[in-house]
Amino acid sequence: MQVSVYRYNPDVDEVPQMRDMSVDLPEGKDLMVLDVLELLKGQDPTLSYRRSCREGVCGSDGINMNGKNGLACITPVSEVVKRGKLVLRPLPGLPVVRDLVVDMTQFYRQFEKVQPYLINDQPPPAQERLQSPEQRAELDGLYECILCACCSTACPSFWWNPDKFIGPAGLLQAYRFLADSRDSATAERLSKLDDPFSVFRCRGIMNCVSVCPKGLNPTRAIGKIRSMLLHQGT
Amino acid sequence: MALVTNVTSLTRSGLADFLIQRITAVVLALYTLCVLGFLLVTDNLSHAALVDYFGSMGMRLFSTMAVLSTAAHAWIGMWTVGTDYIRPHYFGTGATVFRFVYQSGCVLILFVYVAWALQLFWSL
Amino acid sequence: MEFDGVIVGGGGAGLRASLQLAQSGLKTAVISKVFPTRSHTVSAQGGITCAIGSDDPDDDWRWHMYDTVKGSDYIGDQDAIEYMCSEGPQAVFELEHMGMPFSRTETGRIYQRPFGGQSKDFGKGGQATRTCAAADRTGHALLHTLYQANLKARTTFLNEWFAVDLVKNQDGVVVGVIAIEIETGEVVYVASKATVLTTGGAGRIYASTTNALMNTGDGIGMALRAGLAVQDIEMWQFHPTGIAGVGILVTEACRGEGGYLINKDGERFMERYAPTAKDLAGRDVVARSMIIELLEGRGCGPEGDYLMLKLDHLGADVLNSRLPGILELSRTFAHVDPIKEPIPVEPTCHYVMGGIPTQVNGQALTQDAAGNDQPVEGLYAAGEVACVSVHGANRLGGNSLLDLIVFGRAAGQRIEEQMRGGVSYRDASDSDLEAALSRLNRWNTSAGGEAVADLRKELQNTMQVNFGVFRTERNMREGIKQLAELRERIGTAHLSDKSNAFNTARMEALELDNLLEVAEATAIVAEERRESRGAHARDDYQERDDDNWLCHSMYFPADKRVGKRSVNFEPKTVDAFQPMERKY
Amino acid sequence: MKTERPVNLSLSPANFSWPVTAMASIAHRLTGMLLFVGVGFLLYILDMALASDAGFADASALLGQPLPKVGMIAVMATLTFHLFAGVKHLLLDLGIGETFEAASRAAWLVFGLTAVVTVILGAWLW
Repeated sequence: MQVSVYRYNPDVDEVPQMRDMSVDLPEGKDLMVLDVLELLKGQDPTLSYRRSCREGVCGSDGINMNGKNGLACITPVSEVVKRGKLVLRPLPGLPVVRDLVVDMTQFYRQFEKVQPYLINDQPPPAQERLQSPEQRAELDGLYECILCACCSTACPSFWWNPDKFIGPAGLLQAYRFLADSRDSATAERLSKLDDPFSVFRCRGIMNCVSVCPKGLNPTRAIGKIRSMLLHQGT
Repeated sequence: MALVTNVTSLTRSGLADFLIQRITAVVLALYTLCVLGFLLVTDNLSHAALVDYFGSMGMRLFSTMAVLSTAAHAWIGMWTVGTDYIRPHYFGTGATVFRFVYQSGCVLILFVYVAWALQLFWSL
Repeated sequence: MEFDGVIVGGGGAGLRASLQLAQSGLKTAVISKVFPTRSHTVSAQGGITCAIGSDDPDDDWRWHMYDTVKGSDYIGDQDAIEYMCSEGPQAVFELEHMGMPFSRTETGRIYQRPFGGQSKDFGKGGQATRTCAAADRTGHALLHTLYQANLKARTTFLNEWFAVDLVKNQDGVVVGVIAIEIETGEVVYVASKATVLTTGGAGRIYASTTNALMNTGDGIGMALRAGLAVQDIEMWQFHPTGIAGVGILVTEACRGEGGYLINKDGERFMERYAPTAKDLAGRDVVARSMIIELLEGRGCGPEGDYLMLKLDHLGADVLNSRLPGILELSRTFAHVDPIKEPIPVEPTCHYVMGGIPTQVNGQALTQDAAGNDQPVEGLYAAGEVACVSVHGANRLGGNSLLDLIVFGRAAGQRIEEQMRGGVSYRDASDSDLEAALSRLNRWNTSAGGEAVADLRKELQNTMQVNFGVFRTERNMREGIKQLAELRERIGTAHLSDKSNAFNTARMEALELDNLLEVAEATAIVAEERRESRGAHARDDYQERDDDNWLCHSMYFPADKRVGKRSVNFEPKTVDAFQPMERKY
Repeated sequence: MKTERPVNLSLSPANFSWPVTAMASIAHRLTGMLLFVGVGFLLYILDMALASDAGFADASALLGQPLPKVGMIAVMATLTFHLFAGVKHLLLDLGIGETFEAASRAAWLVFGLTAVVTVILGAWLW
């Protein structure tokens, strides 16, 4: 199979380029894209990418495969390859450190902006804070985020304003805490989000939903934040 | 304290801009349907029929609303477009200047539209 | 760069330790070779075992302690187990207060599920339900919560920094680490008053493992190269249910929720091996039973090389709400839908019970010539890299996450206490730094030799073949010989890419050194321990030998010698549990 | 080492797969910008037609010519799309059609309806 890989090593390359490599796939077995990367690295140890758990929970190996962002370790080759060719690029919109490795500083900074931790100024009880299964169910579809950045780097609003628009991943986390019955900083959290960029740059185009490897829906979360802002603001 | 501030958005509040854009959208949608409906159902469209239609007090007020809605709606939209694409990444250090020129241009054109339309509808 | 406390490893134990230090106002840094939420704790699924009494208000941490001692096959230190089980509830409630999204019971308390090896009333009251869970993503929920809490506490993170080696000065005091900032390739000496190793496990010494690709035993490797001893390193847990062929973990919670294993005849074979606990016997017991089934020809599939985990009888609702992650993983990696059909599984390397010996407070230990415990000044360890030892010869499911938070916290508290007493930075001489840099320099100047990937593969196969679920003298001798050869070859292997920016080839070379250290220590001690205990099962010595081996093993790297260290039978508040035959 | 890092942002459909929901959104923006100009055109025609009988005749004549007629149809098509896409947006704001599947269907529907309405309006104007 032909694989076209985005290559850039700042030590030697002036500009990035797509380089063709070829790899023999074992018969009758549908490899994951990460397996292909490992085969390629066997041929050329200088190829760089992040990976770790190889089962889709650590969020290291988000890359762009034939145009679509996803996790290399849980994406079967057959699902993305087009006309016998696999095209691998780094996640769009973030500065490339080397090959498929992007600098995620901006992404993490947006995550940190939403105060992604529980705030509750009441002294904690001796045991756990109680939460009904229904209240807990509000967190489903939110807490599972693995911060792989597939969504935010598929989002044009994040490409254009990565410093101002929080992006789908950060907003999903923002809502994860807004929705938590144990969090008491709702008003404070909302007031920080009521500017023309942080939340409202979302145009509902749903690239985030279409690529999320965990099947989460940031667009819905953003909608919920907007309605909370609306309720607070009117 | 908001995470991001920007002085050239319409209201500086994301929520207010958002709401204004939605409300004006509804006004404009209704206005479009009204006018289009009139044009479609009127068999022999004439100058007199047009003046009659747009000259009524109700339509004058509705048109005024639509004109102002257009200005607000378009400003928010065009401002968003400008702050999306006119970035240092593409326009270098001149981006701010260029964005200022672009925004001023938008304001000027919208002002012309509003003045023109108001004069048009209220002089009938 | 100088810090009061440097934590090497950003998983559960590391982040719990750093949180403790950061909250106390000490200058704290976490060095992690991946962004912290990508640490392997994130893959833990089933839960965190702890007697918080939510399922059964009468539950008692002493029962949990009894189970853990029994599960350890009696070489878990009872003072440490006592500490873990009694401190556990507080540590779990703290997690909840930080915002961890536990699943809930109808009354709003933390949801608990049954896990293997759990009992009520010291084994007399039947199966207990003691494992606190956030669906089947407990590790993910826990790790993210701890990272979030660290953001709140403003811990300094050196993310994507790779720790190369400990810096030890002439007095034998650990005074920091040499680390590489992966993004730039810059090599930095990070000086610290206290260095905490929380680098996790080393499952990648085996060809088939549930562990992440980065679980290469970096901390154990660093300790061994620094001349420190490791304890019980022969004790490797094979998880009964890794997805056949790929080794992806399928949590024990599947069996806790009512799933069970079947052979090719559809028989629930665990009823024969463990009549009472059945599929919820200790992991070592279940894994061995599975291998016996396979060896006796009752395996499934054309090759008869795996067994099946049946879940479909639980119904779609239970599976969707309690085991959603397992549904995803099975569909992706085994191409089966557990709602309709069973999952093909096989025992897979999962966890190392052994590691760097420590006191209950996390302080690293070694032995002097006379066999007395000696603290290693400046060095602490917690989590899988450490051997405190609460797991002994076999870890119970759900006890690893508890281990992380209880002993991560303990190490933090201990360091806090010591810093308050006043500790100053201690110098490292140029030659100390040189020593810590030597192997990095070796790789950076290598001009030819074999490729890292090939050698790694060979090492993993050697371990897989010779040090699996069942071990025999002949194979282990062969394995030790092969590892000795591999040491020679790795010593002259080639790093072809010497560039600076995000050089993953260099990381893999450095990791290979660590794999080798862990593998060789495992092999030598495994051969020496002439008995079967817990996860260490020998064909040639099938019985437990309490007369000679009711003790920890100690491996001394300088002369590759195996020594012994006594097990603690002196808990503070309860009577010690005496060794008995272990039946489930 | 260089401090200026490259960015992978080659957005042609060959290098980045755009879901139909994104296409609809981009088209919404594009039609909005076109309408910014189109409003001027509409005002111009309306101004002419409202001025006098003669003006009305002039306007009718102007729209009788092929180029302005095509221009008018284009403005109508643009307006139609912007309107339908706007309605879709409002529904999304109300929490309707938040799943990717529903949003995809809605996007296709907007494109389809626009085509149909454009054909009808075009036939009428012609």
